[in-house]
Formats: sequence, structure tokens, C-alpha cells
Amino acid sequence: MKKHMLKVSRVTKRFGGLTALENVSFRVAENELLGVIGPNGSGKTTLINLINGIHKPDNGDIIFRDMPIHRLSSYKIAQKGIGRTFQVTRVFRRMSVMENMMVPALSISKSGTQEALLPKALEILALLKIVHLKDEYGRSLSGGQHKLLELGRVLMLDPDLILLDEPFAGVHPELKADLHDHIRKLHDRGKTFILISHDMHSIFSLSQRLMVLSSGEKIAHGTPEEIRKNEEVIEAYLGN
Amino acid sequence: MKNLNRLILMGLLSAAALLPFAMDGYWLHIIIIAYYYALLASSWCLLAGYAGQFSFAHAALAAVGAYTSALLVLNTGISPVYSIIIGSFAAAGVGLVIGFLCLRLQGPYLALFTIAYSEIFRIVLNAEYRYTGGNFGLNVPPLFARESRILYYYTILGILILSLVVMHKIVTSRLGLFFRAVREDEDAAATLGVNVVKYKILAFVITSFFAGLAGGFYAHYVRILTPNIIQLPQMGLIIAMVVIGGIESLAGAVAGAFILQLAAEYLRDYEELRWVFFGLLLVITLRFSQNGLIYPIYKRLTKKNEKTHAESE
Amino acid sequence: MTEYLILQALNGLIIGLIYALMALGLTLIFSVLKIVNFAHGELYMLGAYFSYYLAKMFGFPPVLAVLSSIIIVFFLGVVIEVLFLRPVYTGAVERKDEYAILITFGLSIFLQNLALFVFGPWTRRSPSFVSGTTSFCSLSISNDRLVVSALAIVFMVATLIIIGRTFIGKGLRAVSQDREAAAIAGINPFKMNLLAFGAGSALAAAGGALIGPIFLIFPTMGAMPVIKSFVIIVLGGMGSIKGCIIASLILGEAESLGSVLFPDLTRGLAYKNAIGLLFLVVVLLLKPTGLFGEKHVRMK
Amino acid sequence: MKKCFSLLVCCLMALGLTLPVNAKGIIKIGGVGPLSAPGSFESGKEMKMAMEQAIDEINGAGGVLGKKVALVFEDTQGLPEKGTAAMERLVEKHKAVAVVGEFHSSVAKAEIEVANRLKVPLIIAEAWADVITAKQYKYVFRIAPANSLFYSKIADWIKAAGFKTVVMITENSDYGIGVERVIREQLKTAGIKITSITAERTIQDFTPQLLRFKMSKPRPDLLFGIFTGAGELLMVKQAHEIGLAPTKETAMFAVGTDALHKEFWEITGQSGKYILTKTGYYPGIKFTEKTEPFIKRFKKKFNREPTFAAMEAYEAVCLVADAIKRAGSTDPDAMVTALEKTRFTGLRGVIRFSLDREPKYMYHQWPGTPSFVIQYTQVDQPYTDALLLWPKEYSHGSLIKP
Repeated sequence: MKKHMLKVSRVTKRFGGLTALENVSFRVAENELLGVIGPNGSGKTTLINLINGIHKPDNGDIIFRDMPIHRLSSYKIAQKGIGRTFQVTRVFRRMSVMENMMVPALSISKSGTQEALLPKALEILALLKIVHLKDEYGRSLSGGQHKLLELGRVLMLDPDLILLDEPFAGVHPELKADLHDHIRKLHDRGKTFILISHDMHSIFSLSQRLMVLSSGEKIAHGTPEEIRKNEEVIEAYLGN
Repeated sequence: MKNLNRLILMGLLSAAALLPFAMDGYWLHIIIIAYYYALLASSWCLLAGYAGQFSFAHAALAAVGAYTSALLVLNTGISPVYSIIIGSFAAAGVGLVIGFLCLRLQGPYLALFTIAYSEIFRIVLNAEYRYTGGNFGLNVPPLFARESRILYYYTILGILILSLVVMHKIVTSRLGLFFRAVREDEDAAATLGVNVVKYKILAFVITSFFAGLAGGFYAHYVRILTPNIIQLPQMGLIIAMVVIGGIESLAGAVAGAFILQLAAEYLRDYEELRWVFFGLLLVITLRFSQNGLIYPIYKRLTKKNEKTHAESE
Repeated sequence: MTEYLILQALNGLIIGLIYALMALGLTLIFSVLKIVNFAHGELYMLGAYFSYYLAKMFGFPPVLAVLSSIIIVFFLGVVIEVLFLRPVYTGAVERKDEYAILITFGLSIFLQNLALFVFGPWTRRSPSFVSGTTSFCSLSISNDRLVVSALAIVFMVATLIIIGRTFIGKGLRAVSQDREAAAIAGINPFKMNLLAFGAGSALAAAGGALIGPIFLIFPTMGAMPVIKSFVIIVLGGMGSIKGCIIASLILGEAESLGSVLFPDLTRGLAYKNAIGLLFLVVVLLLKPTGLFGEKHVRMK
Repeated sequence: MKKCFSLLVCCLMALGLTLPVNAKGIIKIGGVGPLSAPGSFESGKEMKMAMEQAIDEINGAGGVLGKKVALVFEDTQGLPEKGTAAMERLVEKHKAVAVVGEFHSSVAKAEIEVANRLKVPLIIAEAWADVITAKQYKYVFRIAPANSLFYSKIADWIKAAGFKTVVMITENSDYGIGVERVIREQLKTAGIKITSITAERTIQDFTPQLLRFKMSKPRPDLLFGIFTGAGELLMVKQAHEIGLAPTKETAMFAVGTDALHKEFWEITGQSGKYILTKTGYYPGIKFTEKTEPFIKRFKKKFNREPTFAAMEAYEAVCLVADAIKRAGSTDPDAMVTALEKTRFTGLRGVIRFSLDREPKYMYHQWPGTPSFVIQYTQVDQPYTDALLLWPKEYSHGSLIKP
């Protein structure tokens, strides 16, 4: 049995009168690739926001490698090795690509200088095939390049757990294939992923395991094959 | 390019060092005041342009430094050299409190909060005239016993250069990078491991220190202190300097301060019309050239230069 | 003592109504454009000057002068919106919030000094609407104050009706809640911006023009009232019209009663202008949404 | 590269161009005063007019030491720091041999420091704070009264008029606080009950405080408003509107000089009737043979009654010319010596400067400045027609209660 990296137990989050997540529990093993699906408003993004500390849960706890993290600030969680991307990309628009890369790199290395971290940044940019853009400003990049830069930034954090929020939304098919490739490669290198996507084809082909949310509740989990057959899931997606 | 920058810098520095030999007392006074504004403008540029905190309390923080230093000298008799330093730390302390209180406030909310703080401070200074001298003004002892404008000139020049070196170091270091990341997107910066709270407060503390330093020097140079240095039009002047100079460049802010201060002096005969013109310039710069006026001109000049260089080679 | 407090409260009520007029314009602008208009005080000042000159130089009767001045400033507001604020919504500027703050602040510097240059620094006073005073028991109030409070109520009710009951009001409310959704529903958000900024400016001008006979007219006359309006919109909740009116009355009362109940009586007046500012600071720290504000709005 | 250097050179040259060129054969006299807000620009403008008139007359009579004199006037906006800068500009840039003027005490207080530092004679025309002469600077003279000198006479009137309860509303500026202090000191010993309130200069609504006075029992006999500018006018207006003063029970004294300008009536209208105020000049009394011609010329030229501020400004310029003549040069120390020996027939008496060092404010002060209490009896009345109440020897009648 693989060791569990992340344990989310009975987590509840409300915004005013609205319950975004209700009593959700699940676990993620080391080097697993967990997909999360669910209709709009089912609480997927809230879940990621809770794990990386942008929101605090009203109830329940989140444990990352035996350490409770649900009361920690985002930046501490990031430094502990959880990185994320955003559904609507949030690159630093008035900073160059290289500066974007340096922010996470410098935040985790107390003593590192920009020069020392440069090779690593170039390597990652090369991997993502955007090294030629390194001196461009964030705002002058295309939407797809923003997705790549965000991924590159996360990699500079060198996280063990990566949370991807709709990485394929609005992405050119060619780039989508590239992104698949990058995720697989990183997974092979030992990274753990939680992946949210509406892109059923992508998520079913990438994920080892899937969890389904609906109206803030977990309604199913299992291997892609199991989920495909699950009545409740079909109900949630197609019902009314 | 780098060489060119260095050359310009050296040129400007030597010009600044030689200035007192080429100029009579009155113009030296104007330049000293320009240096004071340059320090205020560049530190506000660091706070607003780099760290993204559009505070209207900068003039008030200069006043914290100025009044602390002046009252300390008047009441305890310590040397102005120490009191200016204590005043700067006092300003940094107030900056710490403002930064902490404003953590959750952004955009117009931050602007309103800092305006309110400045106004309250001004009203208190006025109302407690028994201690502060109020509108009557506080007579402040001079920084130097000897009557010498040149001495003041080199002092403020030294302070300005030192402060600019420190601020430049900050801007180019990880601190500056984090300031800009926080400015761009607080949540995204936090998810990349940046301690947003710490850097936001730090931005206020550091820039308030420089504002306090400027204020302290000003008090002991001009020797008269009234609550007018907090008035909103003063803050407007600082903002105009930074915006016209270029809000994301320390050098631009310094240049903006110089240009506006000298222009105000040259155009003295036009009285109110100067401020009409500066207000218009501020609005037009914002509307059409958000990097200010200085930087684009400089860029164009150096670009042309590079071209001619390349052609000649 | 009770009679005294009642009189003070009545005075506070009148002052509060006057404040409300100006703050209402600021609120309207904020609710639709999500901008705090730092040049609002100058629009107020221009409203006062236009009405003064129309009455003095062209012999307009006072009420007509006020109305004409309101119309002039409405169009001035429209011009300002098109020239300087439009870029915020077309995506032409990078830092929207900050751009809006700085550009309106710059406009305020420009307009204030322009007024100083054109109108001169002299203090002026508009002709009275109705001269003389009216007495109730032991309180006599100048007729001007009574007329102005009545007109302020008329303007406020008119604004509320327009926003609450008419088609234009529906459009304004829709844009204030969600620009994109409103646009999809066929409402042109740019038109609504224009309308809101024009109407907000017009309300400021109404405030200034009405104040003319009570307080005096000079180029910097907008500086203090605009700060009071900031207090009011924060206290009432940014963008909430009901909140704005209630907050204006609270501020009027707080100043009137606060400055006479201040512990050190000799300095009550010296700290009068600080009372509102203190409200602002405390509200922003404890409940940034104010008394009636909806959620914390920040421009996207 | 070359461009940058040439740019730099241009900048330096531009700075160099500003080095002052002192025109030959002209003696420059500096003038300071407020010409724009937040200063009391109405008074400043009037003072500047009067100075120009003095300069014209001196030049008309052949100038001084065979040279023409010229006035360089700097606006100080009522802000001390602007005063400092103005002094420096006048002396260092324009090479003024002496400076005259100023209206605001706070600004004058800053200016005397510069005068003392740069060793240039400064004659304060219309700033009253004791401290200005109490510093006993060698280069500073004053023909305006000192607060203590003037307001102790006003306080004498308050005592003589038999007021028992006095309330004061004071702007928390140099001016207000200085006056308040003198009056309070003087009245304390006379058993008069005093209530004093300070306020920000920018206050527009005095109604709450005025209501408080109105409801207090007994109602005050005298409301003493120590305000300038818009504040003074609004206070007069609001006190009248709520029926506090001027009434049978309560008289109102508006101390600020704004009460003497004709603009006073445009704003206060009916409320200004029966208001008391003070002046340093009253035309019914013949001072010297120069008085009437001056007023005639001033009125003809500027179409308004001069106030005593204008007279003082005029006299100050004449005093400088007189001192230069007697000193035979524009050397500052020689001028100071000459000024100390001044016996000059001005518009309101023979001006001399006291050399007494006690009381402190007497040093280099003209002790003979007159002071009058007057009361308006008609709307739109010029102050020169108002009823003269004090000093007793000139009085035309007694306080009118409506």
C-alpha cells in the first residue's frame, strides 16, 4: 500500500448562505494523479483553494504529510511543497517571463541568488518550449503561453503536489497535446497531481483515479472505468 | 547600453557635485528643495509603483519625521543628527501600523483610508498648537550651527544618493521582485510562496523611513514647520512628479521631481497658471503615456544612439 | 437641556441633508463605474460658480440658475467620462483602480487651479433663494437653509425614483451588479457609465449650487465637502444609495452633537472635521462594506 | 552619446542663465504679503497697491540718492514656508536692499529669521504677534501695533462698556491665538466671565456652538469672533440668522480685518448691521498733513477706501527710502542705524522706533499706533462712516443695541 500524501477529512466550506463544499473527504497517495470532475458550481475550485490556503475550511482538516495545513497561510503551504495553477491564468503581467519564474524560486531558497537559479529556470522554460520568450513581459504573451508560464512557475517551486485548475480550458489542440505530455512526464518523475478539468477526454486519459463532486458533495470516486459506469455520475451530469 | 547608462550617471553625479560652484545661493536653495522632493517622490514610487500600494499618506509620514525630530530637539536638546534618525524610525513605525491596518484594503479603500489618516493628523497638529505650534509654525533649530548653504547642499545630496542606492538595491533584489509580484497579484504571489503580509508591511515601513528622513532634513533646513506640509495639494505634487517621471522607475521619479520643481520656479510669474498646467500635464500623461514622459524620451534617445553606433561600426 | 439637544439635532439634520446631496452623486458613480471620483469636490465647486455667475451676470432667477448649472455640469461630467474614464472599461489601462484614482485626482488639481485662475480667489455668495429667517419656538433658521433642505429632499427622492422605478434606473442597477451580464441582456454598459457619471456630476453641482447662499463660494470650497462625502460613502457602504442617505444624516448629527458634547468643550470645534474621518477609519478597519454595502467590490 | 552630453551641458547652461543680473541705477525694495489663498489676499493686494503708490511718489520726487526705486513683490500665500522662500528670493535673487510688508504673523515670524540671517532690514507693516519684535532682532522693525499694545486698549473698552460675560470663538492660527491670549489676560483681572472656543480655520458651520451660547443662561453680553476670511463672514451671518447676535442681549465684535473691506457687505448683508470691529485708522480724526492727500490719491487710483493695512504698507516703503537717504547708502547696518533714529511724519502720526528692551515686544516697535473701536449702524456702510466708540476722547456715542 502506497503512503498517503494528502488527507482531506470531512471538509466543509460555506460562503454566506451558500454551501460550497459539504463534508468532503478523500486521500491522495504519493505519485498519484487524481482527477476531479463535476458540473459547474460543484465546488471543485473551492477544493483547490482550500488545499492551498486561499480559503480556510469552516470544518474538517487537511493533512499534508502528517502535518495539518488547513490553518496555514498560502505562502507557507506553497513552501511546504504544494503548487497550483489558476483556472483563469494569473501571471504577473508587468514582469518578464524570467522574473515570473524567479518569484517562486527565490521564495523557497533563502540564500539563492538569481544567477544561481537561472540554469534551473532556463531548463524548465526549455522543457515547456518558451525559453525564447524569457525577456518578454507577461502581458505580451498569448493565452496558451500564459498556461505554460504558470506551469513553469509552479515547477520552480519544486512542489511534490501540483494542483491544476482547468489547465486545458481555452487551449489550442496542439498545445493541449503538449500539456498532456508535460503532465505525464512530470508524473513519471514522481510528482503528485490533483487535476480539475471539464475536458472529459483529457481527464479520463490522464487520471489514475477520479473523484466526482456535485453541489458541494462527493458523490463518487474510483478508477476512470468505474466512474464511467457510475449511475449517479451520469445522473449528476445529465439529470434535469 | 550599460556603458551609456553608467556614463550618464557619472555625468550627473559630477554635475551635482560641482553645482555649488556654478550657482548662487538662491538657486542652490531651489535645488536643495528639489532633492527633498526627489527623495519623497522616489520613495513613493517604490511604494506605489513597485509595491502597488497607492497611499496618500506619504506627505503625512514626512511630517511624522519632521515633527518628531523638531520636537525632540526642542524638548530634549539632543543633536538634530540623532533626532532626524529617530524621526525616520518614528515614521517607519507609523508606516508599520498603517501597513498592518491596510492589509485588507486595496485600491480606492486604501486611498480613502490614507487620506483620512493624513487629515486627522493635520487636524491634531493644528488643534494641539500648544505643543506643535499649529499654524503659527514651529521654529526648528538648524541642522548645522554654521551658516552655510553648501553644507546643507552636500548633506541632502549625500542622503539622496545613499537612499537611492539602497532603494535601487531593494528594487533589484528579491525584495523588489516580491514587491512587484504582490502588486501584480496577491493571491498568485502567495501560492508561489511569497509572504504577502510581510512584504506589504515591509514596503510601508521602508518607504515611510525614507519619507521621515526627507521630512526631518526639511524641518531642520527650512527651520519652520507648519501642518501645511500634509495638505492634500502637497501629496498631489509628489504624485504628479512620480507620474510624469514614470511610475515604475526610481530614476524617473527623481527626474520628475527635478523637472517639476525647476519648472515651478521658472514659471513663477505665471502663478496659478503653473498649477493648471501641471494638473493638465498629470492627467494627459496618465491618459496617454502610463510610463511617464521621461522614460519613453530616454528610451528613444538611446535607441537612436545605438542605431547610429551600429551604422558607424 | 432637552430643548437644546433637539435644536442641535435639527441643525444636524439640515446639514446632513446638504451632505447627502453631494455624497449621493459620488455613490451613484461608484455603484456603476466602481470608481471613487476624487474630482467630485471640484464639480461641486463648479456647480456653485456657474449658478452664481448665471444669477449675477445674466440675471437668472436663483432656482433657474441652479437648474442651468446642473445641466452644464451634467454635460461636463459626460465629457470627462468619455475623455478620461472610458479607457478603464475598454481595457486600455493596466492598473484600473489606480488609474481611476490618479486621473480623477489629477483632474481635481487641474480644475481647482483653473477655477482659481478664471474666477479669482475672492469669496462670493449667491443671492438668497428666500431671504430672512423663520422661527420655531426658540430656534430661528434661515430660510435659505430650509429651502435647501427641501430641495435636497426633492433631488434625493427624484434620484431614488429614477433609479428604482424607471427603465434607465433598471439599466444602471443591472450594470452596477454585473457589467457582463448586463451587456448580454442588451444594456450598453458604456451608455450607463456615461449616464451615471453625468448624473453623479449633476448631483454634485446641485449640492454646490444650493450651498452657494449658505456657505460661501471660493475655488477650494470643494475640498472639505468631498472628504465628508468620502466618509459618507464608506459609512453607508460603497455604492449603496439608501446607505448613503442614512450615513449623511448620521454624519450631520454626529458633527452637530459631537462638537458640542466633546469632552473638552473649548476644542470641540477644532476637532469637528475629525469626527467624520474617525468614522471612516474605524468603518474601513472593522467593516469595510459599511452599514448597508453589499459585498466588497473591486474592479476586475 | 554626444547627444546626452550636449543635453547635460544645455541643462547646466540653462541653470547658469538664471544668475541674477542687477540692473544698474535701480534700488530694489522687496515687498511681501499674501496675494492668494489660503492667505488673506484681499489685504495683501491692498498693501501691494499702497506700496506701488509710495514707489511712484518717491520716483516722482526724484528717487533716492539719485537713483530710481523699484518694488519687487512676492506672494507669501499666508504660509510660513512660502514666506521663508520669498525672503530668500527677494534678497538673494533680486538683491533687494530692504523688505517691507507682510500681513500674517505666522509668516512674519518665519521672515524675521531670514532677515536676521541674511542681514537685511525688514519693516513689518501689518503683522501683530508680540513675538515678531520680542525676538529683538537687529534688522527687524515694525510699524503695525503689537497685539499686546493694541488689544489691551480693546480690552479697556470691553471693561468700560460694562460687559460681564464674554464668549470668544478663535481660529486656531497664529493670529487668533495671539489675540485671544491678550484679551483673556486683560479681562481676567476685571472679573469678567470668559468662555473661549478654538476652531479650525476651515470650519463653515458655527451653528452648534452659537446655539449653545444662545441657550446658555445668562446669555453672553458679547460675542468676540477672532476669525479671518470666510470664517469671520460666516460667523457673523450665522450668529445673526439664529438670533444670537447682534441683539438686545448680545453684541458682536468681529475682529478680523475682513470686516473693514467693502466685500464684507456683499456676504453678510443685513447681518453686518450693528457689528463691532476695530481699526487702526479713522478719518474723522486728523493725524498729519499727509493723511488726506494720501487717501484722496489712493481712492482716485484704486477706487476704494484704504484701510490701515494700506497705510502701513505705504509708510513702510517711505521709511525705507527715508532711511537710505539719511544713511547715504544701502548698506544694511547703516540703514539700521538710520532707522533707529527715524522721526518720520507718516499718515497716522510721527513714526519713531522704540529702543526699549522691556516689555520685550517694544524693541524696534512704533509705540504710537492708534486703535479704534467702531460700530456699523447701516447696511453697506463704509467703515469710515461707522460710529466711533473708542478711545473715549474721540468717541461719537455709545454702543447701539438693536
